[in-house]
Amino acid sequence: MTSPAAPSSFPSGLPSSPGAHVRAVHDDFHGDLLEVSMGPHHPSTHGVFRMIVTLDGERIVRLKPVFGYLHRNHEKLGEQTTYLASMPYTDRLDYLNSMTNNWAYAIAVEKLAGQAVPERAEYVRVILAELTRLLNHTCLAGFLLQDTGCSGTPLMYAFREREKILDLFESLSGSRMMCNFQRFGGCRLDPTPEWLAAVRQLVDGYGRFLDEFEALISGNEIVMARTQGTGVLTPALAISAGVTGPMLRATGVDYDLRKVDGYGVYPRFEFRVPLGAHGDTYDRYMIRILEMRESIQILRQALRDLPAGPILDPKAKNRGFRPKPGEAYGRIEGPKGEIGFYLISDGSPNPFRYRVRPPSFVNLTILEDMCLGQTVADAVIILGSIDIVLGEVDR
Amino acid sequence: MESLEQIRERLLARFPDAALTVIANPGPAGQPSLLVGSPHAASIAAFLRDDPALRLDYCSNVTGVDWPDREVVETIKRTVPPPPPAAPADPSAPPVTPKVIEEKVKRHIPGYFEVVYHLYSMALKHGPVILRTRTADRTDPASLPSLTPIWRACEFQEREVYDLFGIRFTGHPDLRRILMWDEFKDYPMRKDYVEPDDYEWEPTPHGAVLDKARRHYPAPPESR
Amino acid sequence: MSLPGQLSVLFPLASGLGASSPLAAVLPASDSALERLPLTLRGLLTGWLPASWQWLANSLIAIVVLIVAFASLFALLTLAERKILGRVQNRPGPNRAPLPFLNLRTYGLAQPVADGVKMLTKEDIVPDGADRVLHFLAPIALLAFSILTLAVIPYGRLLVALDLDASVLFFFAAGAATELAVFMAGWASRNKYSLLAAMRALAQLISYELPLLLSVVPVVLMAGSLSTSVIVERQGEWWLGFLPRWYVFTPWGLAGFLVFFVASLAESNRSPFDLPEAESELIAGHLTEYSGFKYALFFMAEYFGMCALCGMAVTLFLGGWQAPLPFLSFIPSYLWFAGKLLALLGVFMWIRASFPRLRIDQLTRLAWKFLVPLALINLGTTAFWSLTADWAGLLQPLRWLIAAGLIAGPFLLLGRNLSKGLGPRTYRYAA
Amino acid sequence: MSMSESASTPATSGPASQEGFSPTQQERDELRRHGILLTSLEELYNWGRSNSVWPLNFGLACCAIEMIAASMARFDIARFGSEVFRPSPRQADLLIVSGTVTKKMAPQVIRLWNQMPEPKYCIAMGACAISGGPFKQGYNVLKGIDRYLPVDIYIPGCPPRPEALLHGLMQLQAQIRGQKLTGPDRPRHLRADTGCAYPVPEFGAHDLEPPANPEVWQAPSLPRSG
Repeated sequence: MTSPAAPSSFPSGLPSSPGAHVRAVHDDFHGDLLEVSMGPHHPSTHGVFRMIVTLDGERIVRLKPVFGYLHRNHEKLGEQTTYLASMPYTDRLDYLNSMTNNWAYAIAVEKLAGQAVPERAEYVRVILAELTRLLNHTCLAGFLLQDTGCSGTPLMYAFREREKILDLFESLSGSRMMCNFQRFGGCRLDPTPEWLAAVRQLVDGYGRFLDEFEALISGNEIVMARTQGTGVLTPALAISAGVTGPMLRATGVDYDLRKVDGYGVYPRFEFRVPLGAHGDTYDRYMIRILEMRESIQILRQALRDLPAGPILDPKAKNRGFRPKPGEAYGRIEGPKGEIGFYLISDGSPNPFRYRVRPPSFVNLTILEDMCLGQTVADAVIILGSIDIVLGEVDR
Repeated sequence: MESLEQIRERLLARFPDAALTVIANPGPAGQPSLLVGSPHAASIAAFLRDDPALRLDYCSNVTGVDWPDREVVETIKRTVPPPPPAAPADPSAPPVTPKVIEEKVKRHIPGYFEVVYHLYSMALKHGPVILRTRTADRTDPASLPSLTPIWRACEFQEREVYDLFGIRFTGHPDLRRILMWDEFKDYPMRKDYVEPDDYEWEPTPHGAVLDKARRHYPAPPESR
Repeated sequence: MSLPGQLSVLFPLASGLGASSPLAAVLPASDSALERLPLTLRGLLTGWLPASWQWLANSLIAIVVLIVAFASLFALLTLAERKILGRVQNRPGPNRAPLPFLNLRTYGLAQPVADGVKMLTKEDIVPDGADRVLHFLAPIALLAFSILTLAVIPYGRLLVALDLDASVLFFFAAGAATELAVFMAGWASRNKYSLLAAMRALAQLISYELPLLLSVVPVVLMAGSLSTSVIVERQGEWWLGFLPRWYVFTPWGLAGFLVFFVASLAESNRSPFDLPEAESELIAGHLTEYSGFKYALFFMAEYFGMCALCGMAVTLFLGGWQAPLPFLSFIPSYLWFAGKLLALLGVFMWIRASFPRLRIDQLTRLAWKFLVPLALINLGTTAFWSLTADWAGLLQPLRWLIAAGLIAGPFLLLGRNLSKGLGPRTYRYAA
Repeated sequence: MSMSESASTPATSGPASQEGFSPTQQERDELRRHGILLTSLEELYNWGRSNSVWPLNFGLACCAIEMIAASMARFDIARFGSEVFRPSPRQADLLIVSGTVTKKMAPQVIRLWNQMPEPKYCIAMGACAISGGPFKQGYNVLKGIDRYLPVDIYIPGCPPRPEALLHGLMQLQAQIRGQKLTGPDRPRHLRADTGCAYPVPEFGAHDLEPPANPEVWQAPSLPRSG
């Protein structure tokens, strides 16, 4: 513990040095406690995340997350390069959802520079964002069940659908995962009618996949026994801790930026926002399943109403781009929650300050609160239900 | 939602001795912010959270900004009074118009650290209200009040600001390094941070990289 | 016609199959040559030895054959498991490894061989500060106990390595000792995950030992013997001349079989009860610090244990080596046993590919609040079944009804209690 | 020896077929076609370990998702016998460094490598693991895992496609099959002069200390003046 500013009033006097590995602690708790370091290499921490867990038997009496094992200096690099050059880096923030990261960044820059976006581009962005939401939520369901101990079977079927969506992304942007597709004032390329037909086909088949997935999993007794009542989060704590996305809505708070901010062309679509009542892991899982069904509705409407026109604002200037001095905070409803970009321009080609508001990092704030009193096995699925991607948590 | 000026008026009525300044945003985003003096920051934040008209219960984004010392060259328009007529004025002559000249003035702005909070309301679904707090200068230890007791969402984000900018938050329950390791001494997001020189030659014509190479290899190695 | 009384005391088996049985005509009068094939082969090997040495030589051959047969079955099972998992998951599974030296791809059949070669040649690591002796002994102990359990299972009409009077007791005594080995492994590794796994393993194995044993008691009660051979013989009759009288086809037998099956899933650390080596929670549990061939031994012991428990389930409830239909009796009994064993193992793998894992408290709750009471009630039901053995005519369906009700009622009640508060939910949408 | 001569391929006429017979792979294949099996313990050993490469269940960043994708149904790394992703380094043969290695993570990666039993292999998957990739200029990013570990296979890409990982795995298998267990280029675990444990760097005040393992990696010198 070398940090000079840590006050002694904080309940944790744990060493945070990664060199200090597991050891037993004897302090004010009764009985012997076992301190276990889960991560940074652990099969179910979803990357290089570390939790220092203090156990009383199997019960968790303390849990301290440790971050930074994937701190790739995204913000510093963003300040060292031009506005456009940061776009591919945003792909690698939350590497499951490059399309929504792109969009959030594009929205922030468009706000900063007062850039208009053609209508067709707005529709294409909605289509891509909702496809990304399908992809993310499907993968999440698979990973969550993997954490409960399925031998990979649900994950395999989730990835089967993921591959179909990635095929679409690849045929549109040229890359499976790192699409780098949005530009300031529109999109990079115009989707062809064949591509749109392929999307239509995927959307039509997705409901069937969800039905099958749900029939096999949502009613499974073991899944229900493991997830119902574990990791309960109260709405008040969720709001105070800045939790966003499906996790917040699972506690019953109605806050969806697609409705609240109404960015893009979302106000034109009819869709509902599912809300949970218990705030437990099962609700978090089910809210995502229900959101996917709403996404399918949005996709149907967007594909139906897609207007003709330019995909990129002809007045948009992506190279040699120098916005006027000022600042802007742009945010969208990413699959994991509110993803925002805060930019300060000083008139130069590089942003003076480039900040990412990562949803999964902020959502992790309440990890300890949700895990206290639960068992190790629960901590694993609670973490899984938060839906973190370390590229975004550590940036 | 009320405008930021109205909020400021109400805050001043409540906290008469608070230092509150509305910082305009010159860009097209139209997101002005409210600069709050350190002593009242926590109570003002609590007021903003609990006020029934505002209910800013959700602190979305917390970030630090490092403003180094800068020289700003400002163009100031100045009206030069017409020179006093040397000869008795010819009443028939046209009146001398005052002359407007532009001159460039260098202004030194001392550096400071700034923490920006983006506040929204989940209950009333409005926002953002942007709060800023500033240190007086860039000398260490820089210290600002923590808003974690008001919004739990600030906990990790303020730790991150501490880690990367070196701003100590007084009142933060668990202020430790979060992204870098504990033995690390620098604050890498500061503008004057110099990263360790582990440069490795790479075949690129990129100017910045070549500059770095020159710094790394001060004397060119013997030619082959 | 009937055997003299003296003889029937000496040969309880023979009396069970005595000519007094009305079904004697259905059964083959004498074993076919195919049936006797293993014994013939053994005779060729040891026949030339003096009679006093033959016993020793036969035992040695039995041991070697058991180990070799099950070791090769283990190799096949690892491949089968990966293939079945692949089939369930919509992918081919291992299919590359060419046969050594031939470059012949045979659907990945050589995969276990490659794994074996690699495992044998891996570096063996013992962590600093670990208990070296126990760390070394744990896999050996586990394997030894697993092999012991294999000894008492009758693999065929004439094939049982160790025909004890109390072989069922022997089986469970040896099987219970594996818990010790797992705990040794967890404790000796000096790893916190291993220790947690060892504690889990103890809690789990001891909890499930009880329903496992209790589900066997009805069989012993009905068969009137602790000998596995006798239990199999008792299931060798036919209702109406063609329906096998395996114990699983009675109400108490079915319940007992299900309890036994679930408990044996837990006893062999198989999904959904694979908590001691729960990958997503405890890295690899008690195996975390084992590398190379020691790890392979653990793996092997797990499969041996699985085979033993499946074999016991087949013996106790599924009629052992008996053919399912009278006219199929010409197929040698050991093939029937192997078929049933493989089918049960396949179910194990199918379950592994399908189910998520339980939590440790839910696991023990399932044992103590569901399986143990059910097994006890089943014991009572068996007593009723035994007392009403002479009910005939219209009383026969009544007997079935009462027995089924005695089990089904508590089953539903206990099951509802187990899943209290759980269920599908409905969700509202924001206005 | 006479058999190899009877298989009248041009390769057998070389000096290899004289004393100290050590046939090349082509010669072996040719002999095999004629129904002659030439084998040795070496070949059995290499065959075994090349067909049973179990990776460590260890993901770092973006590439980890593609690594998972490679083990999923469409690409199915199981075909090569490598779907057994072991969570414990003690049972793993292959360390796939899949993604950006930060300076904070580097000591842990090296610890994991040290915990793996020999023979073990390392794949640097993706631009970041090779050189730091797009994040190379970052202050917390290690500029290539080969500064600390001996890497067998480099797979370029950001991230590499799952097919690329499969190709890398096949290359690794070929590399293992070609290894000679005796002689000067025998693998690391059969040599007495190289240890299997690599030094783990310490967290320093500004950087990792040391910034590289000199036994594995030397900084390239600037090949031109300027």
